[in-house]
Amino acid sequence: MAKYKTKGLDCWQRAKELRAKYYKDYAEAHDRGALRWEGGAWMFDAVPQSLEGEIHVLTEEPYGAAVGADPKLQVRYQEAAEGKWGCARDLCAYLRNYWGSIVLNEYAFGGEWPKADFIFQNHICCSHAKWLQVADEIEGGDVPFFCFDVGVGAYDKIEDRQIRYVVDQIHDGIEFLEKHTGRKFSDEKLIQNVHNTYDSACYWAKTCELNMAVPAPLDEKTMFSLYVLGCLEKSNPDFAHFYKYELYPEVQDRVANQIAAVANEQCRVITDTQPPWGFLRVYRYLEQYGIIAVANLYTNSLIGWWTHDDKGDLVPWPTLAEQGITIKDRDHALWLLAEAELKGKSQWAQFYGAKYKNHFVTKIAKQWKCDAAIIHLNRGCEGTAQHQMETKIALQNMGLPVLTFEGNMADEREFDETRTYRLIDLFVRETLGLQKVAD
Amino acid sequence: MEASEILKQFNDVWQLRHEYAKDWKKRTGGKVIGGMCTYVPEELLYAANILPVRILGGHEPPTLATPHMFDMWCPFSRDCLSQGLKGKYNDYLDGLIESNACLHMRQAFGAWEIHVPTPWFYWFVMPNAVRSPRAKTFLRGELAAFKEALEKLTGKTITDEDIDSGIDILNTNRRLMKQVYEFRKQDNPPITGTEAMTMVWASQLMDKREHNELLRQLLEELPDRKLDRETGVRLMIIGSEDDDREFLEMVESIGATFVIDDHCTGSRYFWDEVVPEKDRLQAIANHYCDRVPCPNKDWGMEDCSRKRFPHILQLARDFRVQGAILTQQKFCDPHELDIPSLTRYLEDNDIPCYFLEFEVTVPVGQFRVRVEAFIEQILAEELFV
Amino acid sequence: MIVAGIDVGGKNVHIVIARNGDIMAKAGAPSGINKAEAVEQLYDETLKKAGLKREDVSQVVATGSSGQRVAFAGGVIPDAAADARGVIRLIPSARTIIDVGAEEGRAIKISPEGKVLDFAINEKCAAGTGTFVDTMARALEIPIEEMSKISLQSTKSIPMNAQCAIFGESEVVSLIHQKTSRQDIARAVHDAIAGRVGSVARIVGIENDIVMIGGVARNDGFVESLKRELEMDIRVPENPDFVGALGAAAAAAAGITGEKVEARVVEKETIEEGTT
Amino acid sequence: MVEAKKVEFWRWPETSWVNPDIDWKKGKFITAGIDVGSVSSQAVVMVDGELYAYSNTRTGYDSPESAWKCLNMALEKSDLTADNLDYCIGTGYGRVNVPMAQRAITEIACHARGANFMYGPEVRTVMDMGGQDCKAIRCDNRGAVMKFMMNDKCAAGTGRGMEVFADLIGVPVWEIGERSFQIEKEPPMISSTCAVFAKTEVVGLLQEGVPENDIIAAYCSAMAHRICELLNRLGIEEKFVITGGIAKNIGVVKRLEKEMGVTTVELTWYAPKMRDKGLPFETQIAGGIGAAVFGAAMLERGKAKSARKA
Repeated sequence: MAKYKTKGLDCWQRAKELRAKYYKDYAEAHDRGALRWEGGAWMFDAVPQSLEGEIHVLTEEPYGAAVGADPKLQVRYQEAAEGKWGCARDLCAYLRNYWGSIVLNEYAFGGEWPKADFIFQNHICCSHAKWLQVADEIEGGDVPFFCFDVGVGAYDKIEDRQIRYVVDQIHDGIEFLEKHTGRKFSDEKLIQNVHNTYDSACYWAKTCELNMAVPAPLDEKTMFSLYVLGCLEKSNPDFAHFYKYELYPEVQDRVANQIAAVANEQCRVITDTQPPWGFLRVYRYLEQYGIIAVANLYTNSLIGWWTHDDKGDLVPWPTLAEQGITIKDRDHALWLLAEAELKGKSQWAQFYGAKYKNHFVTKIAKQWKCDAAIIHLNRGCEGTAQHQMETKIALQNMGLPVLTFEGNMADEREFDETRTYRLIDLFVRETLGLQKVAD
Repeated sequence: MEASEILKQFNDVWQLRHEYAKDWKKRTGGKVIGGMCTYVPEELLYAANILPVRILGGHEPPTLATPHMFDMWCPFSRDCLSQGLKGKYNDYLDGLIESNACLHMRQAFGAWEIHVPTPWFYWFVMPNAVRSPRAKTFLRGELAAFKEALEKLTGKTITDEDIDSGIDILNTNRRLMKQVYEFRKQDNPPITGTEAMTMVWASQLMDKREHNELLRQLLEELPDRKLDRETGVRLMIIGSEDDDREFLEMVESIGATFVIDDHCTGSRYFWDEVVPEKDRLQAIANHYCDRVPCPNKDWGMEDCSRKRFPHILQLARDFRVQGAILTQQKFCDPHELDIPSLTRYLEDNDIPCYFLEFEVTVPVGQFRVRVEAFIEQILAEELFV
Repeated sequence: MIVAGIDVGGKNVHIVIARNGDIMAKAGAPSGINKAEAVEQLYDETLKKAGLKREDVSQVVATGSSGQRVAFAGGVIPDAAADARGVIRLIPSARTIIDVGAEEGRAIKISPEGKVLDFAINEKCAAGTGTFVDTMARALEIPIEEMSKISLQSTKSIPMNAQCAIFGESEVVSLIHQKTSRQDIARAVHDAIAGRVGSVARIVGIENDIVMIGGVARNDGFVESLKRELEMDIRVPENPDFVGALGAAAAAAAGITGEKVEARVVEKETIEEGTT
Repeated sequence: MVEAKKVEFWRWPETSWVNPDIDWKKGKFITAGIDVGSVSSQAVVMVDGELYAYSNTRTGYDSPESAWKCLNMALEKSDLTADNLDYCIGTGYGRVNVPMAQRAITEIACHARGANFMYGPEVRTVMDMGGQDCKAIRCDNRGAVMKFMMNDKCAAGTGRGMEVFADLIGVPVWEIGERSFQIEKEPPMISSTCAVFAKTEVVGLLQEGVPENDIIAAYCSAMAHRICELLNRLGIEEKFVITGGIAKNIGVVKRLEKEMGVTTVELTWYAPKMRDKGLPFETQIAGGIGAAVFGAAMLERGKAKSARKA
C-alpha cells in the first residue's frame, strides 16, 4: 500500500508542446521572414527579443542537452567536433554537441543546421563567449557577434557599479542589434519582455519553494523538463504564462492535497549539477527505494531568482508586482534585469568560491528537509561542477550521507551505468540502510 | 657578475621560491601575497610595499588535491592547491588573490580558502570583456576598491607617488625583460629559451627591484655571451602557464632553441607597459584591458575575431620561428577553446605546429620522440636533399 | 550454523566456510573466463576440505564484482560491504579500509559497528589497480613477488607518471634504457600507484586504524610505498585477499543476504531533458 | 619472465629473410636500419638501396642487446657481418641505444620514408600502429613528413592493447583478423577506451556466453574506431597505407577502411617481386626500411661517410 497518493502533472503535455514549438519556430523562422539568433541559456533574451518584428532564439546549452539525451546522436556529433574540427574531448559536452551539429550541418530536430543572423551572448563561465565565437568560425566567421560580461562578482558584492557595467554593455549591445539587423529596437517590447522574464524566474523559484513540502509535489526528474522553458526564452509570453498561471497553481494544489511525486517517499535527497541526460532512469531506480531528489542549487536557480529573508533563509525573488515597481524607461528595464540576475541567480555565486556554493547548498539541504545527498561529479560542465568535492565535505559536515559518482551530462562515453548502479546499491543499502519499497 | 651566474640566480629563486620569500620578509618586514593568475594588478601591491608572488605548482602528483578537486580539473590548478595543502606557504603567505581567473584556478582558490590557513583573501574582479570600453571604466572602480582593501590591510594610505613607483617598477621590469628577449632574435641567441623563461618565472616570484638590478647586469653581459651549443631549429612555444624546465631543457638538447613564447609565465605576462596618465588607476585599468589577453577574455565586440592571434603571428615573424609547439595543460578549457583555431591560423601562415598535452609531470620519453620528429619534419630538407 | 562466503573478483575467487564464526575451511583460485564454473569447482573443494556436503551449509552469500555469477548463493552483497564486515571482524579498531584488487582500488570509511559511512573508488583509469602492478612486473620481466621484494631494497624515489597501464609500461622501458636499477623502478611503480590509491583514500578522510586488504596487500613493497604516501601506519591482516569472502560469510551468519540483482529499471514516461 | 610458462598468444612469430638474388659483395653501399620498438625490434639490411635481409624479433629488457639480436638474426643465413656495414641508422623507441648505429632518426620519419619505398610515391597518409603508440603521418611524394599525430596519454587501441586482448581470450594474435569475420552479424564495438577496462568488459561478454568470434569482432572494430578518431584529426588523404603489426590484422584494417571510406593501398611494384621470392611480406619492417634507405641516400649524397670495418 503506497504511503501517499500520486499522479502525473496536468500541465506536463503543455510543457512538451511549448518546447517542441520553440525548436520548430527557430528552424522555420526564415521562411516567415523572421530573424534567428544564437545565445546562451543565461542570456538576457528579453533584449534581442525586443527588436521589432518576429524573431526567434536558439539557446546553446538546452540544445546541447537535447542532443545529449540521445547517446547515438551525441556520440556522432561529438566525434565530428573532435575529429573534424579537432577540439579536445574534455571540453564542455554541450559545446561539443553544438559544434558537431554545425560541422555536420545537421539540426537535431530535423533538417540542415539553421544558421543564425547574429549572435548575442553573455559570458560568465570560461566557455560561454568562446563557444559561439568558435561556432561562428565553423559557420564561416560571417555571423555578427556580440558578447557582454556578467562575471562581475558574487551576489553579496553587487553594487550599482557592477550593475552599471552590465547595463552599459547592453546599451552597446542594442546599438549592435539595430546596426546589424537593420531593425528598430522597441522599448515597449522590452518593458513587456522584462515583465515576462520576472514572471518566469520568480514563479519558477516559488514553484521550487513548494517542493519543501513533505511529501514533495515534484521530483527533480520532472522538474528538469519544466525549467527548460526558462532556459530557452524567459521573456517568451507563453512560457511566462505557463510558469505563473499553469505550473505554479497546479503544484500549489498538489501540496494542498498531499499529492506526492513519489508515492513511497521515505528519503529526500539533494543533488548537484545536471544528471547524465541519457540516463535519467537512474532516478527511477532510486524511486524503488522511496528516494526522491527534491532540490538542487542548479535546478532551483538555473532560471530561478532567490534572495534571503531576515532569518537568512532562501526565499524567491519578489516579482515586479510584489515590489510595486513600474518600469520607467529602457535604462530602468535593463537595470531591473541586470540587478535580479546578478543578485538573484544563486547559481552564479559558485563562480566566486566554494564558500558561496556551500552557503547555498547547505541552506537548501536544510530548508528542503534532505536526508542525504547524491552528487554527480559532472565531467561535462566545469561551470556547474564548481567546488563539487567541497560541497560533498560541507554536506557531510552537516551529517548528511553523500554519494558521489563520476559521469558526464552529455557524453555517454564518460558514464558507466552499471558501475553507477553498483555504487548506488552500496550507498542505499549499506550507508542509508534502505530496502526496496513495493510500488 | 657573469651572465650564467645571474641566470643561475633566477633559477635559484624559482627553485627556492619559499626560502626567498621568507628571507625577503625578514629583510624588509613587508607582506607577501600570492596571486593565482597574471591579472593581479601588481602595481598596487608594490605601491603598498607588498611582494606579489605567483602561486605555481611543484611538478609532483597532486595527490593532496584529489579530495577537493576531482580528476577533471587541470593538473596545474590541482598542483597549486596541493602545494598549499602541503603547507609550503603556511609560514609566510599573508594573503591570496583570485583575479577572476579560469574556473580551474577558481576551484583551487575555493578549496584553499577553506583548507589552507591564510590570513587574508581577496577576490579581484578582473572583467572578461576586456575589448569593451566599458570594462576600463568598471576596472577602474575595481582597482579603487582594491586599493582601499590594501590600505586597510597594511594600515597605510597609498599615495599617487606610491602608485607611480609601483607602475615604474613594473614598467621597468617589463622593458628590461623585453630587451633581454630582443637578444633572442639573433641567429645564435646568447640566451636559451629555458634561461629566458626562467627569468620570467623569477620575476613573478622575487622583488622586481632586485630582479631589475639583475636584468641590468644581464643586459651588459649578454652582448659578449657565446653559448657552446647549436641553435638548431628556431621554435616558439605557446600555451597557458609553463614552468616545466625539464621539458624545455629536453627540447633544447635535441637540436632546437625556443626563441620566443606566448605564455602567461612568459611574454604574455610582461609584453605591454602601463601608459602613464594623470588618473593613475585608469592608466592601470587600461593596461590590463589592453594587454595581450588570456584566451578566456579574447573575443571581438562585433565579430568572432581574436586579438591574441595576430600578436602571436607577429612574434613568430619577428623572431623568425620555424615551427611552433602548442602546449596545453590537460583540461585547460580556455586554451582548448582556441587551439584548433590557432593551429589553423598559424599553419595557414606557413608556421608548422605541433600539439602537446601537459600533465603535472611530463612523460619525457614520449614527448622527446614527438618533438624530435617535429624537428625532423621542419628539417626535412636535411634528410631529403 | 554453517555458512559460506564467496568473493568473485576480476581475477580470483575466494571462499570461506564458517561455523558460528569460526573458519572451517577457505580456498582461493583464479576465476578464469568461466567464473561460474570456477566457483562451482572451488566450492566443492572447500566443502571437501571442511568435510561437508552442500546441504550442510545453511546460507551462502556472494560478493565481488562478479558476485552474481554464484548461482547457488542466497544473495549478493556489495563488495565494499563485505570488506567492512570482514575487516571489523578481524580488526575491530579499523576505521579506514583500503582494498586494492585486480581492477579496482577503493577506500571505505567504516563505523565502529562496521557500517559503511563513505567510500571512494578509482575512476576511469586502470592506474591504481593490481593489474597495473602486473603489467609493470611484466615489463620488468620479473614475477610480482620478486618486484615486491626488490622494491624494498630501493632508497631512491623516482617520480613516475602513472596515467595509463600501457604507457606506464613504456615509461618503465625508458627507465630501463636510462639504466635505472630494477629496484628503483620497482619502487617507482609502487610509489606511483600508492599515489593514486592514496588520493582515493583521502577522499573518504583517513582515520586510524587503516587496514589494507585485497590481493595487492600481499605486496609488501606496495604497502611500504602507501605508508610513505599517507605518512601513517597501515595494518594488513593475514590472508588479506580472503577478507571479502569472510565478510560475506559474516553477513550470511547475521542473516543479511542483500538481494539478487535483477533487472533494474522501471521506465515510466520518457522525459525531455533540457538545459544548461 | 612472468608468462614464460604459458603459450604467448600475444606474440607475433619472429621472422627473418635473406634475399637470395643479391650478392652483397658486389654492392657499393651496405646500409642497415634497426628499429628497436617498445615491443618488437626489426633489422633491415640493404645493398645499394635494395632490400637484402631483414628480421622481426621481440624487444628484450635491454635495447642494445635487442638491437644485436635482431641484426644477427637478419644476417643469420648470410655471410655478411656487422663489420661490413657502411652505415647504420637506429630508430624506434630505443634508437639512442643502438650500439652499431652511426645516427638515430625517429620512427615517424622512418615509417613515412619506408612506406614511400614499400608502397610507392603516391602514398600521402601513413598509419603506423606500433606497440605502445599509434602514429598518423601525412607525407609528400618523397616520403617526407608534412604533419603527424600520435595518440596521447591513453594507450587505448594500440598494438599492446590487442596483445593483452589476444592473451586474454587465448587466441593467437595472427588469427584474430580471420576469426573476426567468422560471425553472423557485426556486434557493437567494445565501449571501454581503456585497455585494462576493455579487458573487464571482454570477460563480462565471455561470461554472458557471447561467441568468441563476436567478441573478437567487437574488439577489432573498437580498435579500428580509435584509429579513425586519430586519422580524422589528421585529415586523411589518399593513398593511404597502414604499417606495423596491426596492418597484418585484416579484422582491424577492413573495418577501418569501411569506417573511413578509404582503401589501403595494395603493395605496388615491390609486392610481386617479394611474392616471387616467397617472402612473407612483413609490414613491421617499414621503420627499418626507412632507416636503411635514409642511410643509403646519405652515403650517395656524401652526407655521411662509410663506417665499414671490414
